[in-house]
This record gives sequence, C-alpha cells and structure tokens, in this order.
Amino acid sequence: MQILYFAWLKTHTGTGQETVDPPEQVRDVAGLLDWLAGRSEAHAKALRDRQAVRVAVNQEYARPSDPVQPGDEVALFPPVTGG
Amino acid sequence: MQILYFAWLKTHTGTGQETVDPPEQVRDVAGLLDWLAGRSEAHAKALRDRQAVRVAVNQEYARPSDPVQPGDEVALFPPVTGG
Amino acid sequence: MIRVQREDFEIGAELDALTRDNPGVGGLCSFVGLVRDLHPDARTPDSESGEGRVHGEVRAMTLEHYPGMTEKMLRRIDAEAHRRWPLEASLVIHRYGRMEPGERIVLVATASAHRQAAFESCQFLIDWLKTKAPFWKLEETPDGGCWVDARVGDDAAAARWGRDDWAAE
Amino acid sequence: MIRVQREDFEIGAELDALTRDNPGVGGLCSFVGLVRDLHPDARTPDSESGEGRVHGEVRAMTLEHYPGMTEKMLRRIDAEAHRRWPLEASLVIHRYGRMEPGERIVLVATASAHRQAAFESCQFLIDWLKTKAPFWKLEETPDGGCWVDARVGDDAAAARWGRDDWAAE
Repeated sequence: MQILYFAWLKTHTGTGQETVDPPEQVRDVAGLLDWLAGRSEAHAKALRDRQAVRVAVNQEYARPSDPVQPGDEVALFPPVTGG
Repeated sequence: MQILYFAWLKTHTGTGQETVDPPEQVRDVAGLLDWLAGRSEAHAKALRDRQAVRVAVNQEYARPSDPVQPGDEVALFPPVTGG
Repeated sequence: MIRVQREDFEIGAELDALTRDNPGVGGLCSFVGLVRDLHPDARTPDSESGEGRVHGEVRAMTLEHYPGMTEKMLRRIDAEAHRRWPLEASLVIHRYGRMEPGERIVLVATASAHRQAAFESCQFLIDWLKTKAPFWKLEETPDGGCWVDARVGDDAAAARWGRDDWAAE
Repeated sequence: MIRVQREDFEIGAELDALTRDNPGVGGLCSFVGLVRDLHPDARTPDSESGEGRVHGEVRAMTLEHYPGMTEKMLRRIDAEAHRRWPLEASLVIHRYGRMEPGERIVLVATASAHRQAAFESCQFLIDWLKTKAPFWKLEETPDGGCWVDARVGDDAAAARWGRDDWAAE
C-alpha cells in the first residue's frame, strides 16, 4: 500500500511517500491512521489531531469508515488551501 | 432650451437635437413633454407612451414633477440598454 | 477608472495594468460583454411556419450613447462601488459605435484583497451600468434595424443592490 | 477545460481563445487569484509592542498539489458547472510551485449567453476549487515558512452551492 503525505503532514512525518504493508486487521481509513501513528514518534505527532487530517483513497476523498486494501494509494493531507 | 433625442425618440421625431423656447407656463418635465408633443405629428407619436420615455435635465435623471427652465439641456430617451 | 470609447480594448493589457505594482490585490474579477449573433429573446427556427427562419439573427449592433451624461453616470456608479466595497482598483470601459457579433462591448473589472468583494462589486457595476448608464443598442437584422427593448430582468438585477437616489424610477 | 501548470499564463490570450469563433457568447466572467504580500489575517503594524512590525508579511508562496487527484477534482468541478449552468465555454488554470507577491495563481473563466450564468458559475468554480482541489499554500515570511490554514469562510462560500457527493466532509 502506497501512502502519500502532503503539506505539513509531509513536513511532520519527514516523508512524502512510503510503501507499507499493514496487518490484515487494518481494513478501513480509521484503522490505517491508528496503525500509521504507531510507526514512529513523528507519525504519532503528525496524526495526533485527526480532525485536521483529510484522506483520499485512490485519489477520491474518503471517510474514516471507508475501506482500504493492499494496492491502494492512500493520501493524507490537511484541509486544502488552493485558489 | 436645448432638447436632445436618443434612440427611437430620435428616429421618430426625426431630429437628434433642437433648440426650443417654450412658453412661461411650461415649468416642469411633464409640462414640457405635453408642449413638445404639440410641435408636430412626429413629436406626438414619439411621445405618445410617456411610460416609455426617460428624461434627463442637465444630464441628471428627472421625474415628471421636476422643474425645467430656460437654458436647461433636456434629453429624452427610452430605457437604457447598454452593457 | 472609467472610459467611453469607440475603439476595441485588450483585456489582458487592461487587467494587468489594474493590478500591477499593487501586491495588496488578492482577487481580480472581470466581466466582458460581447455582441451575440442572436437576439437574447430569439428562439429556435420557426417550425410552425415551415420556413426554418431563425428569429432575431443579428448581423451587427450600433451602440448610441449620451456623451457627457454617460461619463458622469459611470463615474458615479464606480464611486458607489468603492464606497460599498474595499476595492484596490476598478475599471469600466464601454464602447460605442458599430460592432459585429463576437466583438467586445464592455469590460468591468474590480480588484480587492478578497475575492467576495471583487465578485460582488463587479456584478454590482455591470448591473447598475445596464440600467443607469445612457446607452442604447440598435440591432441590424435581416429585417432591418431594431432598437433593443430594456429587459425586466436587468431592472431586477439592479434592484438587488438597493436603490440609488439619483436615477429616477 | 482545466490545466495545472508551473508556468504563468496570459489572461488576455486565454480569455480571447475562450470566446473566439463563438458568437453565442454574450458574457464572459473571469476571476484571477494573485499572491498577496500580506497574509489575509495580517493586521496593521503592532502599536502595542511599539515595534511597528507588520504581522504576516509574505515574501513568497509555494503551492504544493497532488498530481493526478488535482486534475481529477478540477475536471469534476468543471463538469458540475456545465451541468448546473448553460455554459458555452469554461477554463480553469491553476499554477503550482514558487510564486512571489503580485504573481497570478489561478484563473477561472466562464462564458455564457447570459451574464448571470457566467457570474454564478465562475464564483461556483472558484468556491468549490478552494475547498475540494488538493492544493496547499506554504508562505515564506520573515519568520520562516508557514503552511496556510484553511479558512472557515471558504467552507461557507462552498456550501452556498450545496453539497457534492464525492468530497468527504
């Protein structure tokens, strides 16, 4: 599973992109964030405030209960500020 | 007194501009229109529907009861359609 | 700033000049009105008559105006926009004379720190201009020349922004 | 039509291309967003501290985006505008990369037979773009880099147009 980080989530985790292989019990977005938060102190800090994190699965906005599976591209980023 | 006609008021009266000297009892816009309507059949026809005629006195929109006096520039035109 | 002119204008050059050297501008809204080849009230070909004629085909349009009063009204409308919104800059260019379909008639542009002010003031300017600035359109159609009637919808659009105390009715 | 690019664009050339050879266009509305030299929440110099420092002075801005998803979202927003309004043409250009104050960030333009449709759809496009297209602004100030926070006002502006069924929250 490919994880992408943008804006301050990239700054905080120190990575823009990583390939991960979460255990089978990680089946949805909420579960994935919990699991990612356990990868390092930097990840934990970046993901502390879940309200501030938006998630896209395969380039579609996703809710905490939306499913994730091996092979997905999952992006984590703050609320958008373009325009 | 200078009278200016625009758009179809110019077409109907056959003139874009005329200098007139109305009698003393013509003191307001409504009175002036009545008097102008008597100048010719073309004028009468052009001024038949007063609802369709807008008036500006000295380049300011005017109401039927607004005063007119010698030396004024009075313009008659249909509702505007620019933009 | 307002301009009434016979010549065409370049949108890009005008808009660039409006924001150049003013880094306080965050949003620039503009509206361009163009000559259409169909009268706004035109309908599709007349199938009843079987002639297939397109009603209201416009070959050209001539804009007449009231020199002097036009500039006065545009300046007043422009000043009113600056009174109502925090604008960094604004521009109204209105052409007169003969124009063919596709030609630009009018440009209205407003620049502000914030986009909402830019959008609202730009719409305000064109709405008031359409009901208060002394311009008249004569359309050339296959049937001859025809003075365009004022549209009720334009009065309603202008009325959204409240009443002025200087344009009668 | 949508474009995501690093390079600047020419407003005049883009707008001309949008209406060229389409005499059915009566109104063209456009919005340009530019880099400001002050953060939107910046206030006047701090008189309390006596230092006279302007809070939020912006030296440059870097726009990051999510290649692939950005284009997908912009295309969807653009299609939604065409679904809601009778548009003859539309254009969204959004830049990414580093830009200095006064530089253009985004251009949104819509062309329609009628001006109200052009104004509304243009505002709709920029409102939804601001809350749904994956772009993020990093401001360079004298104190260092700072990711810009999303604005509550932008959510409210986007919500005016109803909800979509594809952007979570």
